[in-house]
Amino acid sequence: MIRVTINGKEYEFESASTVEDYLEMKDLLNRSIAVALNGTVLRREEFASATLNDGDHMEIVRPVGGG
Amino acid sequence: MIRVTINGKEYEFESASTVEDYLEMKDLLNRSIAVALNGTVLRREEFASATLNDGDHMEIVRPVGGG
Amino acid sequence: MIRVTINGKEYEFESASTVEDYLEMKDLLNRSIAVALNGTVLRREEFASATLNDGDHMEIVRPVGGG
Amino acid sequence: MIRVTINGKEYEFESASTVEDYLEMKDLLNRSIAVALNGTVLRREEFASATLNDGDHMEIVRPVGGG
Amino acid sequence: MADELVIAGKTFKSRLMTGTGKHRSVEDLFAAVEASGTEIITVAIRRLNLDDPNEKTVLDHLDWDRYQILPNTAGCRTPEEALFTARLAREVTGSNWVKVEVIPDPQYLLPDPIGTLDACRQLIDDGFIVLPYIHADPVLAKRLEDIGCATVMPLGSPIGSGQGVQTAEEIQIIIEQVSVPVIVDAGLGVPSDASLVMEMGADAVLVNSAIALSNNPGLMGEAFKLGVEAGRKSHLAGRIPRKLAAAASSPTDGVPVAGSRS
Amino acid sequence: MADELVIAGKTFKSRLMTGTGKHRSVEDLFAAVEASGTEIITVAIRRLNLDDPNEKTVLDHLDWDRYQILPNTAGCRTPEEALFTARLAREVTGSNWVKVEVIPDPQYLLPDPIGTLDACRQLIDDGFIVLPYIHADPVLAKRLEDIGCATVMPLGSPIGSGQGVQTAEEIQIIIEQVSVPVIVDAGLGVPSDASLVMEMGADAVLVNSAIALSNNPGLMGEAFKLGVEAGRKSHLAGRIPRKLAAAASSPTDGVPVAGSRS
Amino acid sequence: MADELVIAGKTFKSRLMTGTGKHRSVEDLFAAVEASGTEIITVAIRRLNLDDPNEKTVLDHLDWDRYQILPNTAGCRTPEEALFTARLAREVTGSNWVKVEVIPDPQYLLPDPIGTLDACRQLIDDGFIVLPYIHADPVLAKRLEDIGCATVMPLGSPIGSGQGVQTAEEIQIIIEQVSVPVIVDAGLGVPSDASLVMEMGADAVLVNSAIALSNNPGLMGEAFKLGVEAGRKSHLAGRIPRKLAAAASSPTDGVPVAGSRS
Amino acid sequence: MADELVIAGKTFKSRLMTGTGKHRSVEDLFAAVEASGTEIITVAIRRLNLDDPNEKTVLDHLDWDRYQILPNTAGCRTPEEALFTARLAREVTGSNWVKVEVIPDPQYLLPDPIGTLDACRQLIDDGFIVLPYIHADPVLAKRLEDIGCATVMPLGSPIGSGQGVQTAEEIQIIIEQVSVPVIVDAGLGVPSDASLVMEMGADAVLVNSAIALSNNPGLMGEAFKLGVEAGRKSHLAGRIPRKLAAAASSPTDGVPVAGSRS
Repeated sequence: MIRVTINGKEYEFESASTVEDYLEMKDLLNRSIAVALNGTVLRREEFASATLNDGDHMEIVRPVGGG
Repeated sequence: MIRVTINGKEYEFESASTVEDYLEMKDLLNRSIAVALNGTVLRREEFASATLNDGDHMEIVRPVGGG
Repeated sequence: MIRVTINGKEYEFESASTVEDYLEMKDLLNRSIAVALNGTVLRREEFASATLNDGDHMEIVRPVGGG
Repeated sequence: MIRVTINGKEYEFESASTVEDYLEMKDLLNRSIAVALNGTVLRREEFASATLNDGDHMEIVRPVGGG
Repeated sequence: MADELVIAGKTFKSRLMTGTGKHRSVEDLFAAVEASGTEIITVAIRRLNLDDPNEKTVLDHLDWDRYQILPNTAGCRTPEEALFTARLAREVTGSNWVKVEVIPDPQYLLPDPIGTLDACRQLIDDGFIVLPYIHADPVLAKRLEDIGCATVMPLGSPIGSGQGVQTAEEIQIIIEQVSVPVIVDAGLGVPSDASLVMEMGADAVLVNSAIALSNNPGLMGEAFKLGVEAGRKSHLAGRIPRKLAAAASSPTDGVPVAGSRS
Repeated sequence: MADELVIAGKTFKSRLMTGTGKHRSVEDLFAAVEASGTEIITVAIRRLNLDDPNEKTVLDHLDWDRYQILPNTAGCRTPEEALFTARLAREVTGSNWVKVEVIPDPQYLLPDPIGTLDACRQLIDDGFIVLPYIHADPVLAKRLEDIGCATVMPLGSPIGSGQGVQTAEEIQIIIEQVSVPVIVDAGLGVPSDASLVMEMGADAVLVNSAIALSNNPGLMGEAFKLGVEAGRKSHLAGRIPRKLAAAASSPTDGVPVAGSRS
Repeated sequence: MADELVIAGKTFKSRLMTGTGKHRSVEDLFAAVEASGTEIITVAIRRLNLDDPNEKTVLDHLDWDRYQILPNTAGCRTPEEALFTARLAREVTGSNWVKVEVIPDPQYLLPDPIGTLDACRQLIDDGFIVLPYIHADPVLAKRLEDIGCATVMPLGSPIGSGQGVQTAEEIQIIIEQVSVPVIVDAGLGVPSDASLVMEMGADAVLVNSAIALSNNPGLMGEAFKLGVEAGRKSHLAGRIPRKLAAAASSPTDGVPVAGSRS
Repeated sequence: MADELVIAGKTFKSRLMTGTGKHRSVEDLFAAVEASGTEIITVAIRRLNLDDPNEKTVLDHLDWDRYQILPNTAGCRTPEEALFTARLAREVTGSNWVKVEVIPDPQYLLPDPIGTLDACRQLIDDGFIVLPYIHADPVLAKRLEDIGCATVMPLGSPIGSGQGVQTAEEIQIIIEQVSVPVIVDAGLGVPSDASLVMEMGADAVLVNSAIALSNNPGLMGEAFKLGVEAGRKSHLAGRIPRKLAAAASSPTDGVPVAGSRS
């Protein structure tokens, strides 16, 4: 049982998984988003290799209207 | 019975009288006021001779704070 | 010999003539101008009847660029 | 023969001397001035011990009118 | 429906009136008038030069039928002079429109409120369509509307000074209080001056020196055309209110946070 | 040759950059962006809502290929936060342009000069094209140019305040002293505000709230487009000087005189 | 020799005239009049309340002999009403000075130029010393001087608005063109407003609301006294010219240099 | 209780600081300093002229014990130069107060925000009482307060320009946001400029050129003294709010009516 904070909210997972797995599960893989893991911004090609471990912080962002 | 409008309000009098009589009656003779009768401004010395007749308009004014 | 002031300058003429004669002589009849004789603005149809007499003042104006 | 730059101008001296000697010679010791030697600001009590050597830069300043 | 300017029953698409004075060349005047898209042009009335009666003026080259000609009474110091000039103007231009200027002061060319009201009254009686040039005096503007003037033309700043709009507060009150078209005349130096009064709700502006004496009258004429349209559309669109504090234009929540914090 | 805006080697016809925030509807955003003719639009970077990941934003409807996307770092208070946000922005937008905002003060949203310079230095090292949002401080602007910023973006007044240009004198100095494009950002409320700085020689303006929160964003977007063009053309045409006294726009001699006088 | 204000042959040391209206209490009025050092106070003329003829007004407490009383015609919309009120004022105050107000507009209380000129002409014929309250219209001011007014009193902004001086350019021209004292009246909100016009060369100012409605009328009265004196002395001393560039106030050469450089 | 200015624990009655530069004569300096009532005077540090070491400066005539001496670092372009000059100043004046100027730009003499913050940090570590001269940047002002500066000294406009207060909005924000004394420095041309910022709540002003280069420095010094006091008292008394519409200062009812009407 691992805990990962995503966008400021804590989630629990049965087991460790990759960022790609998570995004696929949430059906976000083809969305225009960006991801940072523990403060480091990931490149798309890093999604598959980056694993979510207990205590990790992940940010998933998108562009929105702004000035 | 005569009617005189004073400062926009109508008043009734038993009989004709002078402006001076009226001011004396109202105890205004020694106050710093000015009087106009039917649109004509009176000088103090005219108070005694000016008579109030039915339908007359009289204005009695004083200085007040102003800018 | 008569003297007429035109646009502020005095001119001498052998004999009295009409405004129309003068304008024709100066080849101004078909120009876009307006004429005033002794302070009175003439209508075009009055040019033929208006005579220039000794001491008259005539103004001949045109539109120019202005703001 | 040593060369010392004082207030941006080069001066020659027979021999090394102290800042105090120099100021005394120029009759500046009791004036309200401040002195820096090679970029270091001196305290008054250091004048006697600070020696002027060949190639040194000295600044001697005073207050003037300013905003 | 179209957004049109109506003066004395006549309809205009352009809200930029231009003067025809001070141009360095006929080409400049043409370029400026063309580019500005103006439909109303002002002219002055002056003595013909009898020593050279055929000398051309810039106006001889304009196609008058394309424009509403608005003669002015520039140079007149009294109501009498204004009346005399207006009548000459009517004869020569065929137009009974007149921009009334009664100006005793040669230095700042500021109009005389009393003389102007007097001249307007007489000109209206004489059948003229009267557009008075005035100081930005709301009470005078109301009086001129009341006697039947077709518009009021308050000044932004002294004629030809290029100082822009020194009278914004007064012009705002005039716009509030009169119902005839308010045309801001005199002193405008750049398109932003024109935009500013149009944004406030002015109906039109009149520009001469700022275009004619620019280094490039054609380009400046176009610039004023755009500025007037910008100001008008802004007025119709409705501006945001002024606030002292700021208001973020990007969302204030959901800002991403580096791992160490959450 | 065309009058174009060049930023970091890219060429643009429009000198009006627009923000995409605060619009009441997608339709409003479309209308505004279309009418404004903008070629550069700013966007913010925010957390995806994981409870409703498919929720659309106004941006999902825009054809991104038509615009230069300029992500901002709005909401960042420190250089670190700005760097983090800029890198996320680069990944998601594919654009390495960034409008740097380092803003510690929530009330007036005024930028931090020290933090901004620091963030810009790091972002330039990291390969970004950097457009910093700054107070109208000429010395800071020069320093930002010196370290390689692509533009400087001085503020007219606080973001979203609609106060217009409270910093005209400083902006004029910045225009004199820096050679990268000067883009006036923040506080513009009406087209005349935009015209004013363009007339002074600014290279472009960025507008968001004044358009998005207008009663009619499409019409206001067009109004700003016209105002920016008006100001630019005025700058190129060359304005007349300001004078204290008046200068008649009609000839001063040759005024007709009624008979009694001559 | 002393720097004195002369109106209609009377000499005054103070250049601050104060109104007596709107005070919350007699104490406030006293404190304000005392602290302001005023020598000329305005009063209004109103109907005596016959239902309570002995009711006191703030004026019953002032020592009239210490001041030049300046009755106004506030509330009058026409020359006729102004004449009537002025004559009543003369009878009751014994003063033949009058501040002429002919104001048809209740919202902005702006004076009528035509009605004011007309009223002034009749009052002068009737032996009054006339001080007209006017819009800042230089041509009107000149005409009022020409018919014999003792001063002109152009407004800074609408009465009681506290907007300050919205008419600086026009007031500057009035100061240039008329030789009777120019007294700026209405709209002044703070001492800097008064200083500003005094620095320009105005001869005096009249203040009422800004003092009477301040939280501390006594202190504000003193503040205006100081501000008027500051402005007057500044005018006499002669201000430095405005420059675009800077000019160092400390010597630019002789800056000390750390040893490494020389 | 007295209304006093407190800087770094020292108490002052006067809120007018004066510079000692640019005076045409010792007499002028004396007259100005006397009349201004100043308690804090600034001085610059310059090389002694070794070719004429006994040459007097205006300062040789002042009684230094009567004033708080505030040396400046005018002429310094970098933090290093400012530190060096400040240390020389401390030795020669015995005062550890310093007005920090780090100014790379010779034309407008605008200060460098980064260099100024850096210099202030080092000077505070070195035991100085630091009064930095800055652009009117509220965020910079807050940062300078946070590191321990005794005051902040935002500019009104470029040094010696006499342009007055071009930065009113920013100064208002600084006054709101910092708790150390806010002293407006540079560009003030007339007392109304000083009154204006004091009315806004500034704690003091520093004036040099406007007094020294006036035609009559003594009289202008007094004028500024009065203007500063006027502004301060006005701030304490509390100004009336600005309104768009007018508010009569005389009662609106009870206006007398000529007989024909009632």
